[in-house]
This record gives sequence, structure tokens and C-alpha cells, in this order.
Amino acid sequence: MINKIKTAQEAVAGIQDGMTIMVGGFLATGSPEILMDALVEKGVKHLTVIANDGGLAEGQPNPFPGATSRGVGKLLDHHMVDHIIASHLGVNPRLNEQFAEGTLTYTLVPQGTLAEKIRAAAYGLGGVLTPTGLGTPMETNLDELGREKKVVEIQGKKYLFELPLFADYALCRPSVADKFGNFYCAKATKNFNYVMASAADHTIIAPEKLVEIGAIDPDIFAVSGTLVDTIVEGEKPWQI
Amino acid sequence: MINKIKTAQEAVAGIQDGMTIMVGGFLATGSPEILMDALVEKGVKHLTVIANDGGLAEGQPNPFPGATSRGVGKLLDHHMVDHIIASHLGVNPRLNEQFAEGTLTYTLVPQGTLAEKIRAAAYGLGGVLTPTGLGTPMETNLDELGREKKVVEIQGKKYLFELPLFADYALCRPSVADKFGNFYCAKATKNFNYVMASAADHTIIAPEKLVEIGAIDPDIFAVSGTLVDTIVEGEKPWQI
Amino acid sequence: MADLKERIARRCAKEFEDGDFINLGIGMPTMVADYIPEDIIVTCHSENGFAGIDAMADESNLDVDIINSGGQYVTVVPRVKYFDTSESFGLVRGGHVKATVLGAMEVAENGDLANWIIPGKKVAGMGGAMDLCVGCPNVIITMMHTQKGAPKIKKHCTLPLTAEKCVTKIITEMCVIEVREDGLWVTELHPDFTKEEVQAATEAELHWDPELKPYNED
Amino acid sequence: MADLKERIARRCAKEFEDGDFINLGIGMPTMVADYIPEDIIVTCHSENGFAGIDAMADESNLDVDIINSGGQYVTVVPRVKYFDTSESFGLVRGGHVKATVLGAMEVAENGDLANWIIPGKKVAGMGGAMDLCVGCPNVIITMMHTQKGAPKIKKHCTLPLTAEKCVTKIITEMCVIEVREDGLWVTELHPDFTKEEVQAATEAELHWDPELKPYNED
Repeated sequence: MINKIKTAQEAVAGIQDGMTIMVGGFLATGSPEILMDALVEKGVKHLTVIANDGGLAEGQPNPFPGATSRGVGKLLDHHMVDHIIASHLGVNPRLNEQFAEGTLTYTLVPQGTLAEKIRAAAYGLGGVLTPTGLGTPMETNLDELGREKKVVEIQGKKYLFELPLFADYALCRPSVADKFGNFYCAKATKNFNYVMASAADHTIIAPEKLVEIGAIDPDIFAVSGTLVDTIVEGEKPWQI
Repeated sequence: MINKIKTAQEAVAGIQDGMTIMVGGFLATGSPEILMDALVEKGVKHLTVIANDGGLAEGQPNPFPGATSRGVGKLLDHHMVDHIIASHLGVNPRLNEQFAEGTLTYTLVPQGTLAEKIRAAAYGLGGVLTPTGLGTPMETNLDELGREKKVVEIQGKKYLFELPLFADYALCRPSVADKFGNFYCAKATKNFNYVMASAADHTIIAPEKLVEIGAIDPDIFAVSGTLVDTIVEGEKPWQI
Repeated sequence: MADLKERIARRCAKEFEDGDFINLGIGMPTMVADYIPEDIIVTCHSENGFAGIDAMADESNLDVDIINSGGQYVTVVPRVKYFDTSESFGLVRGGHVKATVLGAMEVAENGDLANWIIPGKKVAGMGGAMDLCVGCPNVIITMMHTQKGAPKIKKHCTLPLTAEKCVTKIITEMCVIEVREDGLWVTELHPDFTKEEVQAATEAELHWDPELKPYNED
Repeated sequence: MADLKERIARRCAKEFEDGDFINLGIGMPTMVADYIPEDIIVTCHSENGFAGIDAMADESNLDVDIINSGGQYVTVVPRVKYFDTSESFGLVRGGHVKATVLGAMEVAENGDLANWIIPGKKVAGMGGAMDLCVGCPNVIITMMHTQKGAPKIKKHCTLPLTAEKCVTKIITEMCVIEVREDGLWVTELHPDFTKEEVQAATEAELHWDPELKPYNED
């Protein structure tokens, strides 16, 4: 019978140089640290990363003195990322350093549009029609694959058309998962973890807590275990 | 301070002849019966109903002998509906009777497309691009407001473009809600209740169980109370 | 007839592998679940609201909050995940449900499927069928080869379509047919029938796979 | 300066009614929450994941799973509803968040807003600002009237826009301005300033509402 539980090293073994990965988290809250660590250990290069932001650098934020870098920040520390697709790039200083060096490029996408582009990929829709970004650089900038954007008029109102956003791997951090992979993220750790889980060829989750199948009320689960390929144990709460 | 709790009669007082209402439920599982009863009592006419189906007629289904009609079926019994927008119309015999009489018309929408059209209305998107329905009567039939449909080619693949679907009122049946209106629907009663709650000008919920604010783990809530205008107590489990 | 339907269900059950997520339509397709080996985990999608449908409910375990897409009370497996319609069909449209097993009124040799409406008859509606046929990478038709002797596998569908070019495999009491780019290829033939009998019961032209095997129902 | 910011926050708090669902940006807009009367319920959206943000957290109540959109640890009200980014911005784009309160670099007389990027400077990103300005029916700008003496309320924005024609109201230490179809209308004037002083600090032409009132900060 299928057993999805693997070590972090086994889980990321298929992630190759040049691949596109999605990483859950918002300023690293809700990011799967154990999978970031395994990627750093593996030393993958030239990644395209889809995430809300660049995570956190060492020492960010308060109130945890001496904190290591977090989330996507770990990949940036090791120059593993060639391109980042995100809604905000102002917090982690590694980002602007690497933009200045010319070793990292970026595509900015408004936060809500980013979530819908990923959901469109996850759910087989042809794209997203959103009013967000009209009249701004989002209308004239090329998209993450260098494609021009279209403005569409519907019922007398204008919308920007955005294409779906896929990845090779999605790396998500549930607060609680069962051994089949059904999961949810507690409180404000949900962010991009839910949409990403169904938008990639492979989905790896690193739950903070792993429970037996049937152990909790299934109505709390937000993502179906049928979408989850691999489960990695050992993820810790943030401050530890 | 705002108090959303009203009687069923007060709750439906604003629903006028000719309005469009959305009703949660799938073959009446997850339909707000107490609100259907109040609408019947009020005697509203010429409604447009958006629902998965026409609910159930008296005696349907087994295993509850002597069951009354359920869900949208109650409105059909009293000839309160002029037009129904649904994905399935084969179960409740009142539907085909009234189609034959010429007192009821319908628009069929594939179940997944129906959910996305409602979600697009709820979430400010310009429409839905779905491959579902291509090459079928869905492509050539007019939509629920008599508009022609468009086929759009995106990245070499064809999609049918469907417009958002709004309503004046959404009538939903949570299993559990708190007094602010945060709610979830247990097990297979979710169906259309979640998307409908944010796609109407007014949202009325009839929870089977009403709890104090803060009484349960908020991570189980699926719909924000900020979307809920009115809460009606007294909804019973199905078989009672 | 019951034996033939069981034969089809048994054969169809062999299509699935450990870990698969599939959808079984109402009627004969539902029987398929009974023949999935117990040493693999196959999760069945109930499009009205969950992944993990199990057997029909009886008085001892009936929960009024759990119906299948036909409105019948059913039970669920412990790994069940409930969802709303938007998520349910997101999973379908996104290709996450590997296969759907459905009956058919007509299948055309290019994979077109008609199984939702007969013009002039009672209005029913497609429910989730159009989404399932478009979204699932594998659309498997389980049906009796003919309807009162009339072929159901046609050159072209005459009824309104459920979806274009969607069918990937047809399993009947006579044979197993793969729908390929260049037409219909019979890959398994039941020993009760000859090639000629099967072709005679089929309006579309059948091709015979060079590695044609006997019908595998164990 | 702190007093002037408090003045602006106090005035802005009067915009809200019992039952409102609003979004307060980082910085001065966050201060607005402190002045919302205690006898009404206003629910504040934190676009990273919940409805019902409360005060900043301290060591006694810090939960590592609850941050605001600036990454700071915060607390939540008991009626909190957590959500993912898709739902969060669905609520925004769908118009369900009645108002967003934001700072601005520039506001134009047609309601254009620029507050996310200065070309040539460090790359930051719009985060959720573009969605909020397009989705919320009321976009309220709270800011000091000028930046080091230079007008921020302009005929046209010179910086890249956050959203077109989105601003509905501007609240500064000097006055309250409504953005109408025919331009900027001052509806309240603070007694510390004259009409001439306000116009001199504003590049765009100001119209004076016939029912011009004193600045209402109580």
C-alpha cells in the first residue's frame, strides 16, 4: 500500500537544477523550513521560485534574537535562485543585493493575482480576468515567461488577463496533516500553502504535526491528501 | 452593536417578487429548510433560483417515509419559481411538470462551471475560462441572461468563456455558525453553500447549530461572518 | 446480464493502481469499487462533496449529511476529505482525478461521448458529467456493447455531446477498446465472441491490436 | 507631528459604521484602529490571512502562527476568521472589504494613486496594495498634506500608479477631501489652516464644498 512518508532528503531528491518550485509562506510564516534545509544541503541551483516574498534573512525579524534566515531566505543565502516570482521583495535584503549583482531576476505579481494565477493552474482554468493592475506597470510589464499581457473588455468593464502559473514542485507546510496527506494550516500560516498544493507536478508537505488517518474531524482539512505525493516529518514550530 | 440574529420571517422580508436567489444544497442536502418555509409562508412569486438542482418532492428520497418536499422543492410546489439555473433537473418531478406547463424555464450549467461562475461573482473576477462544455450544447446555448457565449483560444487551447453569476439573496445552511456569522457546513453539506455566501447582495444563513463567538477552533470555519447579514435560528437536521 | 455487468466491472477494476484518485459514475460504474483489490488504496471522488466514498449506508450507519451524487446515503473511508463544489470540480478540471468511469448512450470513433440528454425527452441535465469528461485524463466507458442490439459505438454521435474526444477506453462485455489518435483499437477480446461478432455489433470500424489479448477478468 | 498623525487617525476613525469590514495599511493607517468607538464592531482585514486583527502581540500572548501583513506578531479578536491568500483577496476584489486606509506618495485629482514604487530605488513590490485599491469600494488616503513642503496631491501622478481613479477620500492634517467625478472637493477644513494655505500646499485645484464644515476630530 502506498506510503507517502519519506525523509526530507528523499523528498527533494527529484528537484533538479533549473526547476520551478512553489514555496508556501508569508515572510516565512508557513514556510516548510525542513524542506528548505534539505534543498540547501542538496545544493540545487538555478531555481525559479514562486512565493509571496523572499522570506527572511538572518536576524529578521524581531522578537527572536539570533534567528537564522527563514523560508526562501535560505535559498537566497546560497544563491540557489535565478528568478523569483513574488508580490513583495522589500523585506529580505538578499533580494536587492542579488538584483544589483545581476545574479537574480524577478517578476512582480499583485498578491491576489498571484494566488489566482496559481489557482487557475491548479484547477484547470484558462487564466484569470482581474481588474487589479489596470493602468499600472502590471499592464505593460511582460509576465513571468516574457509574454505580453492583454486587456479584455467584458460587459463594458476592463480586466487584465493573466495566465495560469504552474510549477514542478510545490513545498507546503501544514500545521496538521494525516498520514494520507489531508492537511490544514493553522491561523495565519495558510497563505499560499493551499493553492500551491494543487498547482505542481509534485507536492511535498512538511507538517508540524502528523496524525493517524481518522484521528481528527475531517471537516478541518483544507487540502485533500490525494494531491500530496510526499510527507516529511520533523518540521518544528517557527521559534525553535 | 450589530446583532444579526432575526426570525426567519424577518430575514426573508426583503425578498421580493421577481428577485434572484441562490439556495445552497445538493438534492436538498445542505439546503436551509427554515428559510424555504419562510419564503413559502411569505408567498413570493416569479423568483429566479440558482441552485444545483430542484431539491426533492414529497416522498423523495428513501429512506425517510412520508418525507415532505425539501429545499428548492418547496418553492416549486407553490409555483414560486419562474426560472431555474442549475446543473441537474432530473430528480424532482415538479420541474419537468412545470416545464411542460410552460410556467417554468431553465438554464443548465455544468456543475463545476456553475460553482466557478458564482465564485467569479463573489470574488470580483471578470468571468470563467473553462474547457468544460466545448463542442456541446453549452457552447451554442444562450446563457442565463440570454447572452451568446464566446470560445477563446489561449496558448493554443480552447476555452469557453462564462460570465459571473450574481444574486440578490443567498440562502445558506451551515452546520455550525457563531453569532458573528462565521460558519462551516459539515461533511457533504458544503456543496454550493460556500461560494454562494459571497456572491449575493444579502446573505442569510440558517445554521443547524449556533455557538458563541470564540467557542470553537476558528480554523474550521470556511466562510467569514463579515459576509453574513442575517442569522436565523431553528434549522433542524434533515430527517426531523 | 447481471453476470455480464459484473464481468465489465471486474475488468474495469484492473485499470487502477495504488494511490489512484478516481470517480465512479452512478450505476454499473459504482460496481467497479467492489472489485478493486484490497491491497491497494484507491480513493473515490464523490463530486457532490468528498474524496473517499465507501459503501452504501444502512440504518446502522446512516448520516444525513453524507450523500453521493445520486442522492443516496453512503459511508466514507477514514481518510475522507470533504469539499465544496468549487474545490470538487477544481480537482476534476485540474486533472487531479485520474479517471472517471461512466456509462454511455453513444461513443464515437474519435472519442466523442454522448451520455446526458435525449432531445425531446424529459429534461435531466449534465450535472458534473461534462466537467468530469473534460477534466479527467482517463475517461473509461463501461457499458453493454449494444442497446437492444443497436450499436452504441458509432462513427459519429447523433445525440448532443457530453464532451468532445474525451473517451480513452471502452470496456464492454465483448472486449476492451482503446481510443487512439487513429481510431478504435481492440486490445482484449472475450473468448465468448469472435472478431466478426464484435465488429458486427459496432458501427465504427475497429482495429485489432497486434498484441490482442484475451479479456482479463481473472 | 505625532499629534498631527493622531489627528488624522482620529478623523479617519469616524468613517466607519457598526458592522464594517475594513483594511488598515501599515503605519499611520494602523493607528486608526485605536480611535474606533468601542460601542461599534468594526472588523479589520489582515490581507496575509485573517479578518479580525487586534493589537500588537507581546511576550505574554505571542503566537508564532499569527503575523500581520508587515510580518509583525499581532493578536486577533475572538470573532476571527482565518483564510488563505486566494480567499483573502477574493474578499478584497469582490468588494466585500468596504474600505482600505492607506498612505500615499502621490494622489491625482482624478483619484489616481501612487504608493508602491519609486523608479530607480530599491525594489519593494506592491504586495496586496493594487488589489486593495481596485477592490475596496472606499479607498481612503491618510497622510501628511505635503512631503517636506512639496505637494503630494497633484494634477497628475508622476510615479507609477498603484491603481487608477481609486481614491475616494483624502484625510490630511489640514482637511478632508472627497474625490468626485468633477475633481477634488474639500468638505472639512481644520481651523489651524485657511483655504489659501491648503490650496498653496496642493498642486491640484481644490473645490470648496458649499457645506464646508470644520474638521471633525472631536
